[in-house]
Amino acid sequence: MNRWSIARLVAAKDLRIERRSKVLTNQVIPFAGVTMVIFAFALDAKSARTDDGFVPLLELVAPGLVWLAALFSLLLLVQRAFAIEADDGALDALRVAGVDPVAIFWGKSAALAVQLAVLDMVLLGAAVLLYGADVPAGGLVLLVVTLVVATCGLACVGTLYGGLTAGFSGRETLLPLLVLPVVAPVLIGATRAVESALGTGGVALSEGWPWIGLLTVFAIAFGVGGALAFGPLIDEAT
Amino acid sequence: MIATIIIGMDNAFEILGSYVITFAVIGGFTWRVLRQGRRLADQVDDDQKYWT
Amino acid sequence: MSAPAQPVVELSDAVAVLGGFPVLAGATLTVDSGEIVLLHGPNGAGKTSLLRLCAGLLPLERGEGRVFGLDLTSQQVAIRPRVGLLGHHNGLYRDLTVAQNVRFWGATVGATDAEIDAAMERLGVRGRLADVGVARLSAGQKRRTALACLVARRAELWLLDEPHAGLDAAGRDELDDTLREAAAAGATIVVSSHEHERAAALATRQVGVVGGQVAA
Amino acid sequence: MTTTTPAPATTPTRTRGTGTTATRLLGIATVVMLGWLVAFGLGFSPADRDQDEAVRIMYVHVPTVWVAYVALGVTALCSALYLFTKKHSLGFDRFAGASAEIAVVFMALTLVSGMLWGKITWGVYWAWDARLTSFALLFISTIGYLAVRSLGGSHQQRAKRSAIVGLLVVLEIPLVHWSVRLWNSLHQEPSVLDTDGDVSIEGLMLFSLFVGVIAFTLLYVWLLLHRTRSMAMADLLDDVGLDQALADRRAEGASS
Repeated sequence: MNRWSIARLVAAKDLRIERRSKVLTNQVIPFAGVTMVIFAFALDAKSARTDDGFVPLLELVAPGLVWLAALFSLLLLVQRAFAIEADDGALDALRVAGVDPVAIFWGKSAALAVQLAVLDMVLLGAAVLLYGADVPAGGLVLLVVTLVVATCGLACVGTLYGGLTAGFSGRETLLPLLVLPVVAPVLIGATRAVESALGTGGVALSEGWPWIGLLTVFAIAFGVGGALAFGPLIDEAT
Repeated sequence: MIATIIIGMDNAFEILGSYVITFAVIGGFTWRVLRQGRRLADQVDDDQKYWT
Repeated sequence: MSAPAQPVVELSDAVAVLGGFPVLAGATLTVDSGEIVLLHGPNGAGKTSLLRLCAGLLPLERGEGRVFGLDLTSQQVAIRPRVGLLGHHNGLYRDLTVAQNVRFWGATVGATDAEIDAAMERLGVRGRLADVGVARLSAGQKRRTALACLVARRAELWLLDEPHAGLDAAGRDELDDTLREAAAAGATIVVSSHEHERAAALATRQVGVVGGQVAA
Repeated sequence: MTTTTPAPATTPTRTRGTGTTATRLLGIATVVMLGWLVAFGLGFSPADRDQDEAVRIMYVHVPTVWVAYVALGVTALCSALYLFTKKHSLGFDRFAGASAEIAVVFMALTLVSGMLWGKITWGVYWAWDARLTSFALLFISTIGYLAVRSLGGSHQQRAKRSAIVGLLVVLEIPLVHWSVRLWNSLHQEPSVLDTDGDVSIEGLMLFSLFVGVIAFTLLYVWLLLHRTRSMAMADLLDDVGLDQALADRRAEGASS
C-alpha cells in the first residue's frame, strides 16, 4: 500500500465517521452559527464612516468575524478528529500497525479540510444573511481560492497540534495556546482577501491576491513541516 | 542628586517604570533560579555535578 | 519439535518506565515461532507492559529487545506491520459498523475483499452483525471484531491482553478455537489472562510475571 | 541480577550549589555592568534630540530584545542539535529548555518596556506596530513551547517532542512577521519615528547602549548556566528515583 492510498483511506474513514455521527452538522455548525449571532450583540448595529459614507459596522467586519468563528470551530473539529482516535485506542492501534504517519497526517488533514470548507461556506452564508455582506460576481474566484488555500493551511496546523496533544490531560487548553498564535497569519491573510473579494469598505479586488501568496506559502510550509513532524510527535516509543 | 534630576525629567513615570520593572523581574527570576538550584543541589551528591 | 532458527521475541533484562515507575524491571523472555505463551501473575506485575513493549508502544529504557530478530529501538518500523496488539482497548471506531472497521484495518495492508470477508467469517462477525454500529455491540462482539481486524491485517505476532475478559462462555470457546487456528496457521501468540485454567489448556507454555520481571 | 544500588564507601558531600568560580566572577561582572547601565542610562547620557528623555528606555529595551532573540536562537539551535545529532544528547535539550525560559522572561520585559516607550513616543501603549504585534505572538508561542515541555513522559520523549515544537515555532516566525508586516502596511505608520526606534545615536548614548547589551548578555549566560545545571540535577534526581524504584520492584519480584 503506498502512502497516497493510505492517506485516502484515512480521509475516507474520517469522513465516513462524520457522516454517521453528524458531529459537524449537529454540533459544530450550530456552535459557529451562535457565535456569529453573539458577535452581532457584542458589536451592535452601529455604523462606521468610511470613504463611501456610512456603512453598517457588522458589514465592515464581516470577513474577520467569519474567519474568527472558523478558527474557534477549527479547535472543536480538531478535538473531535482526535477524540475518535483516542477513545478506544485506535491511535495506538494505528501506531502498532505501523501505518505510515505521513499518510495519517495527510489523510486526517484532508478530512478536516473538507469539514472546515463546509463550515466556511455556512459561515459565509451567515455573514450574507445576518451581516448584510454581499458577494459580487467578480470576487467569486478570489473568494473560492481564499477559502480553499486558507482551509488547507488551517487543517494542516490543526492536525499537527491535535496529534501532539492527543492523549494528554489538559489538551483542551493546550491546543488553543499552541494553535492560535500559529494561525494568526491565516486569520490576517484570509480576512483581507475576503474583504477584497466582497469589496468590503471599498477595498479593491486586486488588493486581495498578494494575500493568496501568503496563504499558499503558509499551507505549503505546514503541509510539509507537519508531515515531517507528525510521525515523531505521535510516536513516543522511538 | 541624581535622584532629583531623574524625578524632574519628562515622562519620569514611564522611564523609571521601565527600569524598575525590568530590574525587579530580572532580580526575581535570578532569585528563583538560584533558590531552585540550591534546593536541588542539596539532594544531589557533589561528584554527580558535572560542573564541579 | 525442532528449535526454530529465529525466536520471535527476545527480551533481555528489559526495563521500561511509565510515569517514572519501572513497570518492567529487567524482564528476560524468549518466545519461539508458533508458540502460544501464557503470561500469568498478579495485577500490576507487568504483564500489560510486557505486551506493550513488544508492540512498540512503550519505549525500552534499558536492556535489549528484539522482535523477529529486529531491534526494538532502532528497527521499530520494520517490526510494526507484523505485530498486532489487543489490549484493554479494542482500537475500533465506535461510529463505524463492524464491516467498515475490519475493512479499514485490512485495507491498511492492502488486503483483498475476499481476505477481509474470510477474516470476518472466521470470527463470526460476517452475517447479521456486519452492518451493526460498533457502539451497539456487546463486549464480546467488540472483542471478536477487534480480532477480525488483526486477522485482516495479517499480524504474525499476536499480543493479547486479557482477551477473555467480558466474554461469555461460548465467546471464550470461540476465542480459544480462533487462537488455536491462528497458531496452526503460523501466528505466534503471547496472551495474558486471569482465566488461568482455560488459558493453560490453550497455551503451549506458561510464564510467570512478577515485580516487572519474568519468573524463571 | 540482584539489587545494584551504587553504595559509595563514604557519604558524599552535597554542599556545592550551581555556582562555580567562573560563574561567580561572571555574576560580579554582570552586577557591575548593570550598575553602569543604570548610571549611564539614567544619569550620564544626555536626552536625545528627537526622542528626548524617552531614549533612556532604549538602554534597557534594546538589550532585552537582544537577549530575547539570542535566547530563542539558542533554543532553536539546541533543538536542532538534539534532533539531528546521532547521540540525542539530553544536554542540548536542557540548554534549549533553559534558554526558552529565559526568553519568555525577557520577551515579557521587552513588551512592557516597549509599551512604556510607546506611551511616551506615540501617546498610546499599543500601536499595532508590526514588530510589536509579531513579537507578542512569538511570546505566546514560546509559552506554548514551555507548556509542551511540561507534558510529561520520559526525558527522551520530552526532549524529542519539545525539540520539534521548538523548530515549528521557528518555522512560524517568518510567516507571522510577513503577515503582520503586510497587514500593518495598510494602516498608517506611527508618525513620530521610524517603527524601529532607530535614531542617529552617538557618543555617550551609543556607549550606554553598548554597556546595556554587554550587561544583559552576561546576565543571560549566567542565568543559562545556572538554570541548565538545575535542570540536569532535576533529571538526575528522576533517574536516581528510578534506580531506587527499580530495586524496590525487583525486591517485590523476589519476595513473592
